[in-house]
Amino acid sequence: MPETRAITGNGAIAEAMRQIAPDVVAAFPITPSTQIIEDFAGFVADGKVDTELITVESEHSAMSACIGASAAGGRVMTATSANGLALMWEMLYVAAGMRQPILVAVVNRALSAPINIHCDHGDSMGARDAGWIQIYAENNQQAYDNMIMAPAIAGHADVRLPLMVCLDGFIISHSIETMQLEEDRQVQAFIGEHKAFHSLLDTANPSSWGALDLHDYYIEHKKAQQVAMANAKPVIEEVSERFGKEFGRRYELFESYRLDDAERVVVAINSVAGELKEVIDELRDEGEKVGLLKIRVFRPFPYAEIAAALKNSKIVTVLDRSTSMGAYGPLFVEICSSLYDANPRPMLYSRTFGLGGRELLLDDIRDLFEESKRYLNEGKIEKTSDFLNVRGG
Amino acid sequence: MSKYFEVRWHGRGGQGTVTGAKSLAEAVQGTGKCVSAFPDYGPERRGAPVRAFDRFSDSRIRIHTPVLSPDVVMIVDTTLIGGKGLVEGAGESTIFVVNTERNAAETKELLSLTTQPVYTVPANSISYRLFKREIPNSAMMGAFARACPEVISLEALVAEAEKIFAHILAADLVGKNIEAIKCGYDEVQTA
Amino acid sequence: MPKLQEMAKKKTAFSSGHRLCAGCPVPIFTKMLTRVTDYDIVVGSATGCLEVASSIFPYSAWNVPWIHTAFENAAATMSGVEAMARVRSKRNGNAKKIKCVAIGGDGGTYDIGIQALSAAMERGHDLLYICYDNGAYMNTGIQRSGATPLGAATTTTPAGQVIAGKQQQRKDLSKIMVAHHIDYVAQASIHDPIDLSEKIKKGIELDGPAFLNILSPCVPGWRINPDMAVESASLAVETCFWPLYEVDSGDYTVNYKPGKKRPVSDWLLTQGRFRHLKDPQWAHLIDEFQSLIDEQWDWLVAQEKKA
Amino acid sequence: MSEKYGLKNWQELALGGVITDGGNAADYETGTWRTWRPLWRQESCINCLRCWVFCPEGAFVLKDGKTPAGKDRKEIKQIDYYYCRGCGLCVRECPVNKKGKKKAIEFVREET
Repeated sequence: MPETRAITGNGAIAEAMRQIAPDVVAAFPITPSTQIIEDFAGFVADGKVDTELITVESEHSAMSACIGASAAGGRVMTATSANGLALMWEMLYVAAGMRQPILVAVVNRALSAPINIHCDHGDSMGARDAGWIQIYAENNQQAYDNMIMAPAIAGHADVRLPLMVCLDGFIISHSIETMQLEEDRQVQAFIGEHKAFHSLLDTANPSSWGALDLHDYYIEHKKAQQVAMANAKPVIEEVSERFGKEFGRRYELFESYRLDDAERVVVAINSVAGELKEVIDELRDEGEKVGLLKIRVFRPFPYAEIAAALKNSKIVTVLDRSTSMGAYGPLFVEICSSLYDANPRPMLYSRTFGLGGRELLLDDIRDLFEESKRYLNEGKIEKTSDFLNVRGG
Repeated sequence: MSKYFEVRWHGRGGQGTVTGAKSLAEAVQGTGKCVSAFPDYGPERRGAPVRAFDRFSDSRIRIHTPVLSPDVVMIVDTTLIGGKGLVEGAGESTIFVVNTERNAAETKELLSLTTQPVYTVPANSISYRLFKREIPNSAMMGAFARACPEVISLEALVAEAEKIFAHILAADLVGKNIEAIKCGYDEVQTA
Repeated sequence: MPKLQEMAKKKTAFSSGHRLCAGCPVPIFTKMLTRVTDYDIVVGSATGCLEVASSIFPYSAWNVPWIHTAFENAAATMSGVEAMARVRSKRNGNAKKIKCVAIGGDGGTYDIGIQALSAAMERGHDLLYICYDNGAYMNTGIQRSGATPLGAATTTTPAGQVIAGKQQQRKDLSKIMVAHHIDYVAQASIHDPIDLSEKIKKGIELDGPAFLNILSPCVPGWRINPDMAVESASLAVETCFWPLYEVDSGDYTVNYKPGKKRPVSDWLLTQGRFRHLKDPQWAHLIDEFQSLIDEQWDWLVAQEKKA
Repeated sequence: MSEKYGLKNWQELALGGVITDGGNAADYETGTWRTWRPLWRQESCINCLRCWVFCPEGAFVLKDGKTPAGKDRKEIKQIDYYYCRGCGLCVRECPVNKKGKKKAIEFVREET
């Protein structure tokens, strides 16, 4: 029987890992993702899951061991945050280039310096070009659901790419929320068998992994990777649909919340969507045509689908929870790209919020919608890009 | 207050305040409500003031922001009184549940409260009696049930707590914690 | 015991057609990997000469399953492979046991890879780590490493007017590995194929972590002729710069003791990288080098006596 | 371009840059690097296999043979010049050569 439980986001991810029952997990603790591996180590110690847990000495080695185990034919997972993900950086590209469907729970946290343990998306956004599928979650339920869908997406024959399930540090990872945990048997049936290819343990057919690839082949391998990423889009839709049929919770590449007739739209990622929905409902009650487009899949980025979803919008506010120094926020850049060909093209501007865990309260969100109303009425955007809730303006 | 019933806990690192908020949420969850619970995380360690929050609702809880206008304030350590933020955002009918040996009227005065109902419970002495040490959580939960029966009844709290504690505690401690909940409930004074 | 005749009957792990430098002695040991044992093996390489030259896409010289992921992590990558091999054994008791071998140069082992190596050994993976020590980052064009000997000229420690090559003595990685209390640590040299093959066999076949440090002269890096690698390695052993020894469950055995220890200058001055030491102003460096070797050799022999 | 060099299109490559036929470097000719050529003399060879074990190219080809006492053994058959890079290690390390009277492996300049 599915079980309704109040459980932390990290706890939910650990439960998903137990149900997926990977062959190998290699991990190193880092706040706020640590509890995932602690809980999972408990499952291993209690014999609830038959996984080889490698407690490595760094995240670089965690990802390296994951790649080794995956190339040896295993289903492989890990979890990390912020500086840990940064230490994996080199190996993220290797995992993707080697087409290993490794699964990572990224509990989003700000990167140093100054050091900070709280949520922003600087870690996973920095890894957006590493060749990993990135799926984001608004709450504990979505983080769990995304993780359950992850093996089927990453391991799909047309895809074969590593995948990050991203959830907000502390806000989601450490909050207990009411959610539904599905039955082990049903989850395992949904996930299906892991299919390895050219396993290193197939000593009768020796394969060589990680060869030196020069100008005569490198770009062909990169093209194949880009095509696999494009293939991931319909596969994510297909797996999400199957998930909806199986478990009753439906997901798309992004969530459209009261968007159809919305004139003023906010585009955002992860937990802040909850607060946005709350305020949007209030404003709708007051007759305001406001809506939300919440990104779920950031890589591959659904450009055309987003353009279609925003076709009736008049002004779009993009909320980035990370910043690209010397450039616009990563989400804003993608939304601009999506809307370049739109006719008419909505007014567009960018707001960066929440770096290092700075709160964005419901009143702040009301102010945000006030601002977009003013811009729309005046037909002019005052500041294309700005930080929210920062002292000194 | 809107559709969310919100609780704010004030305690010190090491007193089990965060666990108290989480256990209460789990118990309320067991009655069929949607819940969320989360602490205010910082680098603080044992002894530093900490806050934790609960939200209860009949429908899905979407927001993650800290509780600014609490329906209930749980004060686990009275040495925090006079410090920052204990009465912040409290409305006229915000309930205060305080772990103290003082009587309720005195406590109300200490907190400079007027209209707000105050429930006191000697959770530390209950804890000493039962555990020979200071773990006031369970008694505080009992006091919560006394103060807010519309959120959770004593019977429901006891039934849910038994299940929750069975996962994390040895059998004898489960019994003692249930006893602590009941004592907390029984020994409440009001003003 | 793997004599040459017995090894000759078995297939090699490492094919011809690789693109290592002419005269590079590294294949002496890579060709042996499957000739010394009946186990199936999987090999992982750190980035380096061997990795690059053995796997230029679409060609691979590896007749056994092989993986390279990066420079600093051969031990970590193979930890994952080894864990997966254990999963396979757990699921299928009849599956043929697979042994794991990681290989790195001194750059990937002494320096950038030491963290991953140390941790993999501490975790106790069933893994033989082989370092082929040629005393510098040869793959990128001869930059100094933690294994570069005192006084050696490299492109980052050139022999100049006022500084004569590397100013520090090399670190003793084998000793560091002994401190991990693993079952087997050994030093071997490419010039002694019998001793070398026995050590590879032991390292592969024991159940648990093992470390083998192989002296492997580099033709361009040592500035020697392409036919000199074996002779140069032999001189390193005769001068006791590179003692052949093994530490088996903590017990030291010195596998070769030269009848008469030759002066280190016999080895140094046959290599272009030490040519500047012939200048009388640097004579004291040779003396310093000699006393370091004497001290370390005496220490080693004393360890054996203790056992 | 692909036709000219016989290179494969991206669709034809194995996933992740894996080389599925390990050991295929044996197709690659390194003999073109050679400027000096070792010449193996069967009549002087004592079949110690030192050239075989040291040869970095694996260029010494073996065959089945017998010892003078009639025991099975592996013997040198020939040098495979498809691979031999002419480093001269075999020439220098040959124990027959080291004795100096006659040579089991001679070293000669490649003709231009």
